[in-house]
Amino acid sequence: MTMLKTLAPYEFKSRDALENYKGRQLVYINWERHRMFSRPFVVALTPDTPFSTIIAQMAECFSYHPDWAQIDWDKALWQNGKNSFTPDRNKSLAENGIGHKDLIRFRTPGLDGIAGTGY
Amino acid sequence: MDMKASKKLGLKERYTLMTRDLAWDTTYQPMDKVFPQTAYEGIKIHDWDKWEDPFRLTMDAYWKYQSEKERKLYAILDGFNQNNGHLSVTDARYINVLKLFLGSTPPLELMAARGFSMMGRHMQGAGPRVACQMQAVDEYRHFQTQIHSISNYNKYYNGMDEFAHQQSRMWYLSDGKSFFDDAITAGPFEFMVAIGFAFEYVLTNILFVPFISGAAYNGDMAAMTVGFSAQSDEARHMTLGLECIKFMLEQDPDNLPIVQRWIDKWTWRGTRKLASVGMMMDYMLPKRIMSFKEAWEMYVEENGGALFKDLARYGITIPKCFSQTIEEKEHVSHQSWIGFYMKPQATPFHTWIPTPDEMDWLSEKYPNTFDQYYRPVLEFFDAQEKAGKRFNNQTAPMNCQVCVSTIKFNEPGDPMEMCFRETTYQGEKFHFCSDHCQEIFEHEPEKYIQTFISSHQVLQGNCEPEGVDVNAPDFQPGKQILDYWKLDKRALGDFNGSEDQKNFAAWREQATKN
Amino acid sequence: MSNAFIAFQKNDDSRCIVEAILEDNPNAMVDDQPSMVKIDVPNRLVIKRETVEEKMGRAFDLQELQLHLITISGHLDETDDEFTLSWNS
Amino acid sequence: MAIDLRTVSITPLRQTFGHLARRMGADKPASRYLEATMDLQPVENYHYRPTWEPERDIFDTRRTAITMKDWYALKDPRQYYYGAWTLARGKMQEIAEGDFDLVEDLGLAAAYPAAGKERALKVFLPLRHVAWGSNLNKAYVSSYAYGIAMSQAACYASMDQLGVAQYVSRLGLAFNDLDALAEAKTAWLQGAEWQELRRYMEDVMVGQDWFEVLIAQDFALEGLLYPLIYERFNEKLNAAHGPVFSMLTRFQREWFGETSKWLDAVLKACAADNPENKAQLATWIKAWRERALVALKPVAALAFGDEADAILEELVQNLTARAAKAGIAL
Repeated sequence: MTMLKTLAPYEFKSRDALENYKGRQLVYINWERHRMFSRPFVVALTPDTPFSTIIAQMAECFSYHPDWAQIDWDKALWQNGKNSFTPDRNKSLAENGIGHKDLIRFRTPGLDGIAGTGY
Repeated sequence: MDMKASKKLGLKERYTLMTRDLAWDTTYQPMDKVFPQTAYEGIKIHDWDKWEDPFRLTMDAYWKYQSEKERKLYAILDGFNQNNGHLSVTDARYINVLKLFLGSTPPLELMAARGFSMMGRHMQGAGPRVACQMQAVDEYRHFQTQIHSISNYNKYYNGMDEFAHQQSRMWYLSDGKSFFDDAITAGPFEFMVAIGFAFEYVLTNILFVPFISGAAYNGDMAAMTVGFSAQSDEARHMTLGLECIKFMLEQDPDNLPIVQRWIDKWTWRGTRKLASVGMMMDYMLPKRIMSFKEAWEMYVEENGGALFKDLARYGITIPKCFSQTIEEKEHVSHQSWIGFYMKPQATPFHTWIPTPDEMDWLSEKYPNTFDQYYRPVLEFFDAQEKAGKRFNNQTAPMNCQVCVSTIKFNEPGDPMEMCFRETTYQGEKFHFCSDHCQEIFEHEPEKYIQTFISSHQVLQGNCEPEGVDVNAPDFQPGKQILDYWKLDKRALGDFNGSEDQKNFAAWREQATKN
Repeated sequence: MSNAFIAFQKNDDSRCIVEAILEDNPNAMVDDQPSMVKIDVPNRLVIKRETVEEKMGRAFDLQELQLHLITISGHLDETDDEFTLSWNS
Repeated sequence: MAIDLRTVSITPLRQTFGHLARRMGADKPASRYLEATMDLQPVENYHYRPTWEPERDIFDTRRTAITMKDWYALKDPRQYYYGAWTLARGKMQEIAEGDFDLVEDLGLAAAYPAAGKERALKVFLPLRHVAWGSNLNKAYVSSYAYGIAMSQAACYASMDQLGVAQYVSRLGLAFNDLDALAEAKTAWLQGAEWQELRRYMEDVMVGQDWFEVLIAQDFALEGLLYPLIYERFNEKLNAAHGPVFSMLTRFQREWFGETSKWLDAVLKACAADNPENKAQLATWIKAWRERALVALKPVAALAFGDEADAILEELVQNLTARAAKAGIAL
């Protein structure tokens, strides 16, 4: 239950409500144990964007890391938030069950960053 | 001493006559209309007269001492500027500390001035009201002297010229902005706990004392003078915050859980806000006085520990986040520096990779973490830069919904894993950097769903320079973000190769030759 | 037991104040840092006007401490004659 | 390494901050007042709405009926930033201190004629509470005004009034020690002569529009009260009993002369911005001037007896002239 105390009615919409993105949605992407990139990145995409677009955006950013070229894509593990899932590259975000402000966590077992530091 | 008219009165009695004896309970207008903000937070006050005034400065003494301080301060500033004092700093990397400071600190002092002005109007008790007013006017002093001391640097170095414009726009300044916006939009008692107590008493030492000592150590007389001079007011402010906590706790036992929640919340919010101080101390000062970790131990763990042990008699316990901050002191400065290093095109200050000597210093100061987690990646960056491939992460960040830091901290207990937390409120997901921020959100979700997250606002088309048509068919949000920020291109990029670096070297050379 | 502390900018007046503190607080510990000096005393730190006046050779108002202070720790009590910082634990 | 940095002559990359160069229309050095004031208050991208006023933003122009194309047109002709203000006040307090010392050292207060003392305390000492209320009302202006130009000037004025309340109290202590303060407080709370003035102060305390509070407190009330007490009443006491009262109130006299220049400049700039402002200011001034007159009549009668009405009449005319000079016809 809220503990907010106010002197007058206090109701405001979320600043990041889906409707503010004019047909697009937010998606966050993180490459686990590659903290050189400091934090996940965010993109705004339409729900019918194919998942392959996300992979292309990942490549654009993450390929700076020497581990990127070493990835065994068959062993890669994906999570949407806390839940594991296996994305279909050719299907859309919506079809892959990816909603507004979902966090995609990408794991590459065996690759633990520069000198195994997690970076 | 300035109240000679009545020698037989002691300091306390004199001060009482000169402040609270002036007050009266209104009768033509009801007191709750004159002081409408007293009750709504649920804090119960039965007797305002129980307030103990910590410092007892009447205005004549205040003007006497403050004018003496100001006279000295501006004399030193003038001398420093006339003598090209900026060239006496250790090396030009140091100046980036000032850029970070100018962008992040005076705007917050300004908010403190506003906030304490409001407290100086709304605190019903005459004692706290006067103390808050005095702090308000002091805070004007602080942001103004800070700007005045850095003004001369702005004439010679890039990246400081648009701080006023950038204060509400730059992505990395929105954590500090949200900190003060949060406090000032709360009620008066929460503001006092937030700023007067958690920030001023528990945390500002870690910002100012090392900053000022660092400035002195690096030859910056201007910043040192201003910093020390501001700190001399700080002791007054700290006692006000502590007195306010004690007063609330002594007034009614029902106040304890409210105050405890605020202490938990604001100690954590302050800790997150100060993460960038760590990188300033460990990475940006060419000559270092002490590590962030050591400063944290001295000023927060020991001093804060003493404080909370003392407040235990009221039932106050150590803030929940304390153990996490102790774990994080080994990490945050490194994680922050990496976060900024990778954005050379998005800050008005330069970043760089520490020299080998400096890395050895970091190894020595951080024996548990630096070599194991951070040295290899920094050495990788260094090699890449030397090969002409300086790191530049062009993506937009994910931020915590509460503290608005980029989500870059590790899972407690596992420095290799990122820490993510999320919750759903009214059908929408919200993300946090930590359990503590999640808890703050869940206590008051109506407030935190409003957070202005810069990267999101860019994607909504809300961060465009004047004149951009967001409805044009070829509109691409964020394409002109440098213009929206008014970010001077000369201020961007690595320190190596920067105009600052070249100019400083050339000007120094001029000074050593005829 | 916790330490009460006080820190001053280094200058001629504060040198006298520090001397006075050392005289009146036998357990005081001095920590020298660039341009500042910090003094810790277990539990209770007192500054006595009389002792400071002796060191300075002139009249001294304890409120003049305002000019040189950098930071403090502990509950403050200030009278015409003594400036005290203490912890109750 | 001994290097003589003074000999280095280097050309600056820029003369001032970007926001000041844009405002001045050129990249040239800016005064410390401008650096400390202009365009510093946040104007956008606030995170949260206030829990104490959810319908407004943290900084919001809608907290007054006055509108301005540029809120920083309400500049302070004294160019007071904190340093300039506190240096000016430091000097004034030094003089005041000298005056209080002199009066004490020479036993001037003790030697002041009893009749003069009684009169002074009766008319003057309850004003310590008026100054205290003024401090509160000015704090309101500094809390909700838009733009640093206004908020800082109001903050300084608020602290000034705390100082005034303390100087008034000290005069009381000098003349009759603690009893004087207690009697004055009783008079303020219960004395018939003071109730209209107290009502006025309390009504201003619940004002919502910060600019109206400024008009009511600083222009209408103080614009009559200060000349009444610190000029007319002062002259009267001087003529009858010598200059001691005058010496011990010098701070207030100087303060009013100086602060009026600020307020008049603010009103002038505000009225010049648009005709609606001009009309609004006139409405407020007329309304509060009438009320201030009611509030001050009994006090004036206490001070001047039969002459009170004529004196007030003259002061009202002076106030009207001040408004006219600011471009506000009443």
